[in-house]
Amino acid sequence: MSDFDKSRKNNGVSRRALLAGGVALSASLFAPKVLRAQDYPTAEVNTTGLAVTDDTVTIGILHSVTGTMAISETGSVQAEKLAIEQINAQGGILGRKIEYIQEDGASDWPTFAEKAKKLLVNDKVASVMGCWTSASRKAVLPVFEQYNGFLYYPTFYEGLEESPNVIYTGQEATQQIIAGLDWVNKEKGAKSFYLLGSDYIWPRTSNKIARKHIENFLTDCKVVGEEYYPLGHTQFNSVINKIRLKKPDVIYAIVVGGSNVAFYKQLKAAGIDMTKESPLLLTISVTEDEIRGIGGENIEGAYACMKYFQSLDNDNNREFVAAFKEMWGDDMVIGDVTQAAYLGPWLWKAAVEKAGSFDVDKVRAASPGIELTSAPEGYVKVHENHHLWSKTRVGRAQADGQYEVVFETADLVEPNPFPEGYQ
Amino acid sequence: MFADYSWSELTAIFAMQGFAGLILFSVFVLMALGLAIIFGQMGVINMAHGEFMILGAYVTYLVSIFFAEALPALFPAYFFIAMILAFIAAGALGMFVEWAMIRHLYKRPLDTLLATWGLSLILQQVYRSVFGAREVGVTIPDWMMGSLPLTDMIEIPINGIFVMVLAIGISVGVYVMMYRSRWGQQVRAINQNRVMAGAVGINTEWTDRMTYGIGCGIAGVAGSAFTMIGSTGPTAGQLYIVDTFLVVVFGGAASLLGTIASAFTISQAQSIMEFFLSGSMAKVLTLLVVIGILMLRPQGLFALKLRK
Amino acid sequence: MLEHAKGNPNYVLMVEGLTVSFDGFKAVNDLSFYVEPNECRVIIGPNGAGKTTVLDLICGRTRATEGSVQFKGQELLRMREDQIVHAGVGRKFQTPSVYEDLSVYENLELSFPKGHGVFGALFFARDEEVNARILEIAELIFLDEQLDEKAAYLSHGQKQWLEIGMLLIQDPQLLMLDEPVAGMSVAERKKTAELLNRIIQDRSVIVIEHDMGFVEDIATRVTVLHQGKVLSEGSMERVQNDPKVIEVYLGH
Amino acid sequence: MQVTRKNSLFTRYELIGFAILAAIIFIVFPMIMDTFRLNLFGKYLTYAFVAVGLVLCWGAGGILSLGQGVFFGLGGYCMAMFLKLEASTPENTSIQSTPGIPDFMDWNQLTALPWWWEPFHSLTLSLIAVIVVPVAFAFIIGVAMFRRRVGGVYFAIITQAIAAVMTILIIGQQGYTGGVNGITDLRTLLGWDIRTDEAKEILYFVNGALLFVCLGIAQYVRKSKLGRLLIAMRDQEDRVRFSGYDVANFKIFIFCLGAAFAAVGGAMFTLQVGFMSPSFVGIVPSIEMVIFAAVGGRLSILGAVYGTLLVNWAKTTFSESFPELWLLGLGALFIAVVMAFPNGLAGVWSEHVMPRLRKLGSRGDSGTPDAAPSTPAAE
Repeated sequence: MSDFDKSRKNNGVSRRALLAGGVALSASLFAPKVLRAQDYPTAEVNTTGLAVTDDTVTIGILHSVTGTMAISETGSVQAEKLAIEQINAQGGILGRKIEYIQEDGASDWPTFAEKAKKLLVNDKVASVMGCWTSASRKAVLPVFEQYNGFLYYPTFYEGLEESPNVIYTGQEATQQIIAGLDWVNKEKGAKSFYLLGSDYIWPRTSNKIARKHIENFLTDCKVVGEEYYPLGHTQFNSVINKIRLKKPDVIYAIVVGGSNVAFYKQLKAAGIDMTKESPLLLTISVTEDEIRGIGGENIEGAYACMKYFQSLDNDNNREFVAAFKEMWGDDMVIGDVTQAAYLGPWLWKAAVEKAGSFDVDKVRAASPGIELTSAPEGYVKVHENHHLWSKTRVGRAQADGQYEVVFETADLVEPNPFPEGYQ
Repeated sequence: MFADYSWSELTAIFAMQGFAGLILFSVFVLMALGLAIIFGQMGVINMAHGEFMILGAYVTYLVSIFFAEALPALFPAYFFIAMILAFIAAGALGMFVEWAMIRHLYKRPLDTLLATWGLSLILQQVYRSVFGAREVGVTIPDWMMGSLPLTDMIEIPINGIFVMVLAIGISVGVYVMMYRSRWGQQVRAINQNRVMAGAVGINTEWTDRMTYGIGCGIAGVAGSAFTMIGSTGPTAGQLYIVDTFLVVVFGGAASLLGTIASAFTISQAQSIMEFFLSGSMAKVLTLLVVIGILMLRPQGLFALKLRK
Repeated sequence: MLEHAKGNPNYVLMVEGLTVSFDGFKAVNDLSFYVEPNECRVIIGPNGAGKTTVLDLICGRTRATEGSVQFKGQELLRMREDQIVHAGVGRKFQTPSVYEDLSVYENLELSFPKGHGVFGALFFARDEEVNARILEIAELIFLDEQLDEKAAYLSHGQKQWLEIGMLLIQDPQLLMLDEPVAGMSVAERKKTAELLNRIIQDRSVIVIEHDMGFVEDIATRVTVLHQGKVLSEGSMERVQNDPKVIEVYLGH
Repeated sequence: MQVTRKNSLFTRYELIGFAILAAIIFIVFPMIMDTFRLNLFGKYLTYAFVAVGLVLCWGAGGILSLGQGVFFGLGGYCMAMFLKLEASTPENTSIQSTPGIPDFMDWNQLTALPWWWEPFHSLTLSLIAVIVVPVAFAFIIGVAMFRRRVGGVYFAIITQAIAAVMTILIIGQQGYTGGVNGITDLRTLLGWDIRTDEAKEILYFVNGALLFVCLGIAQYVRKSKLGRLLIAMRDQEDRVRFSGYDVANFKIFIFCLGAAFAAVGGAMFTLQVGFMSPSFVGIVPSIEMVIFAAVGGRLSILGAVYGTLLVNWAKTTFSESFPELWLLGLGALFIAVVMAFPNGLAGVWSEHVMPRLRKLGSRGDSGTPDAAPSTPAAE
């Protein structure tokens, strides 16, 4: 980590400056100046033997197409391919078209490591868009650090990591959690919370941060229960009884995968009507993608806290949603992670052009401070800790499977993967 | 442990937990009955049992779409038709599988395990290709998703009652079929002595096929019912397989009553432990206790003592 | 009613009050009998009389509900099957049980009473002693020409012999044979009777058999079982003339 | 008539078989593959340890365990714990609130190393644990099950449930085990960087050598009286019992031996891949390992190695180009092996290829004494 600045100080971007920049730049969305390859000779922009030719550059896409995680990762693959196509339509990066090699991680962590190594060692890709679960990221991380690859990782995750070889385009836990808890506390007057999750690191770490925040930073608030169920668990009647008994103001749910469907269906069947908000349900794990399996009618009225909803009302997003549906079909829905995956190629493009080189070291050096005004979620900026400054939003689930945005933070929230006071 | 709660709360806890346990019990019974018939009566290990359940779930999904589009007036009742079709679809597939695969393997029970595992992989991929990798959302008629408030603490989910009634109904049906019908007699005769049964004029081939088909058909109905409480996706069937096998083995493979008793024991144990422990630990403990008891009493709870 | 005094130390086997019930059905009911050294005891009785069950009880294959089985002063009912074998009781099953995938030689070798522990078996060596003993037994059971053949290829009668040979190589004091001549040709039966008569020289044998001619050839004493109980006992002649026996068995 | 019957460790054909496999693993693969592919095949070969163990338990002994992943995982975890402690020096982990403990413990608010991690500071103790922990666990399972004569299908289902419990336990106790992520980011073994290309190559050869040690042991066991007893037990368990053997002990032994093989494979996996995770402990990998053995031929230890290599190679190749076809293919493979080729590759070889080769051979050279005994596959 010697070449990597670990300082995590606030670089103090004011809201006004951001808004001004955002408006100015979004006008030029998708129509930047075209760079010509001959201005950037291959020998100069690629000194480390990456797969860069005079008119192409190859990157890797590494997600699960098969296995249990395929359900979640499909959207990310689609978003990344859309971004690549759009970039190529604009003339590519440094005048070079992006080509991609897609590998299947097969929902199996060693396979991820194996394929990551193949992409870096055999294919010499210039960067990789990929991974979804923390476990797959942890598996490929040593590979990326050893072979000095560069990974854009799209999922909101538990934090506690800042690798020089990864740009985290999703939110880390504090970004996603704190604003939402503040909001339910202030707007809904919530005082007691029941924390619930699938049993693995992301829900546990997230709930830990939530608990610290509730107990130490919110006044008179308390956690009345905390509970974890194995991945794939399908019977939630016991925990629903406990919730009923404890009468919390908020059920804070981080259930994932197939368990999600079971949980919300059983919650509804047990007579807990989320539209009545008593208790209110706040989740950070259900995107529009998941609602398709759960059924909008079963989750209507629940709140989700994340940085992006498909229903966001801005020009960038409208264009993005239209382009996505055109490419992948009208019945597609777009969740938070899908949008974050879409940012990956664009952030990389910006960093490469800023660096004037595909070399990983130069791209890394250029990355902090990269701004993207064209992001569907709005203006984002890369922090020195390789995470993104982003807004956090709360959405309310509708019967049609979309979220209605009911709140967004005024400012960008600073990423803080090693939050002090929360560990 | 009890100090935090008032007396009336405790009463409510036990009432609700008891009911949650009963729902879990019904779920286990539905999962296990089909398997108990196939495993107990035919000695075949059907690792694709979960996939037959999911077939039932997908059939329900298709029927729900059909009714929503073509016959919206009858939508509240579509579920009953879906269950019948799920039974037919899973049963037909089961009979086909028996004909194509299982009948060649009756003397090699461990091999049926591998072959049906292969079948489960194939079915998963077929589901994925046809319905997509994502879970599908099955819309349940509104009347089935509500609950009946008994007191302000106790509410009874209607889908829970539905699952229970279904479990009881199918159990009774299977009982009548196995122990009160001529067909059941034939199945049990074959189970005891295949050659003799054939010699006295029982069509063993056809009886086997029917037995397998009915076992799979019940799995299909279970899957159809589970769309109310669980997810429907290509790999969702695998979530059930360990629990299902343990219920059947724990009950004593050849005994229908054993299966039901074992479903009751395991579900109550799990449901009680879930209330006082975290969900993960409750699951681990339940499984460990079941394994432990099986080690002490490998023949299961109910097993006939036979002269070898 | 029995002419033998209880507790006579000269008996090889003393079965007393032996009872087993399967879900209430008493397959063997308060059975007692005694076997002397060098005796060939034949147990006969109609189907379902409990003959095979008696052998199962003695060798530990089925657990008795009540009673006692003493073999040379040791209580067998409390011992594991392999311990019973090591005590000197050998048992041949009704259907020939040989290892079909192994050769005759290997079948006999596995029965050789050495290397019965895990590590004993792992480091067992085919020395001259083993080899000599196998050849000796093979000759005795008329299979010295078939030593390298897979047991699966033997005739039914030869499999029966092989199984007897597998018992003989352990040199048991009590040999229990369940229908040793079933499925044999006349010539084979004669040879088997000859074999058994030779075997009896230095041990006791319990045989279950239906073939009366064969029984006559070999029996020292005969016990008739009926519904799990002793119906009659004594020499062949005496049993044959017992009216009770004629009624339930021979009369059929 | 032959008077003495030699019981040699290898027949001529078996010796040739071993030599060919050795040549493939030690000469051909290193010659034609770059380090990346070689490392990949090294990873496949670690599964071959499990498959060889399964041939002994299942093919020879009739004991089908659907929980071999547990032993593979335990072996791997023991190795990973040592490597993780070595990687977690106070300097490397200075960013943590408690430096000097593995990172995942720090994330889970552990402030001190659990006592049962302490022995894994020592390589010797760790290597002992790699074998002893899984074998002890197998021994407990074996005693409990085989003493009560649980066998066949019941054994398979119970071992499967044990695999499920183990996975939930490892994932649930993430503060002590690394949870679903596993133990990751392993770097050095006694200061030797295991991530470099030379290290990977050396580990490949160590792995190959260990595999041959296991194959040698397996071959010895099969050729010993114990091996013949296993076959005898599989076919006539009662006869063996009434020949004076305590059948349970033999089953326990072979099950423990299979567990030990799997554990060595797991430890080598950790070294070569650089991490260990609960995804190898569960039901799916355990059943996949059974299919490796089945494809190779459940009766042939060499076949098991070929089967493992073939299935994994196919998985890598096909899942790259036709991810959808792959699952269908794998499913069909399961069914085909069971229905059409119950003895797997080795069966095809000994039933179809060998007889023809022999026919060709016997024209020139008739009646060598070794020609009569069958290949390992046919036994």
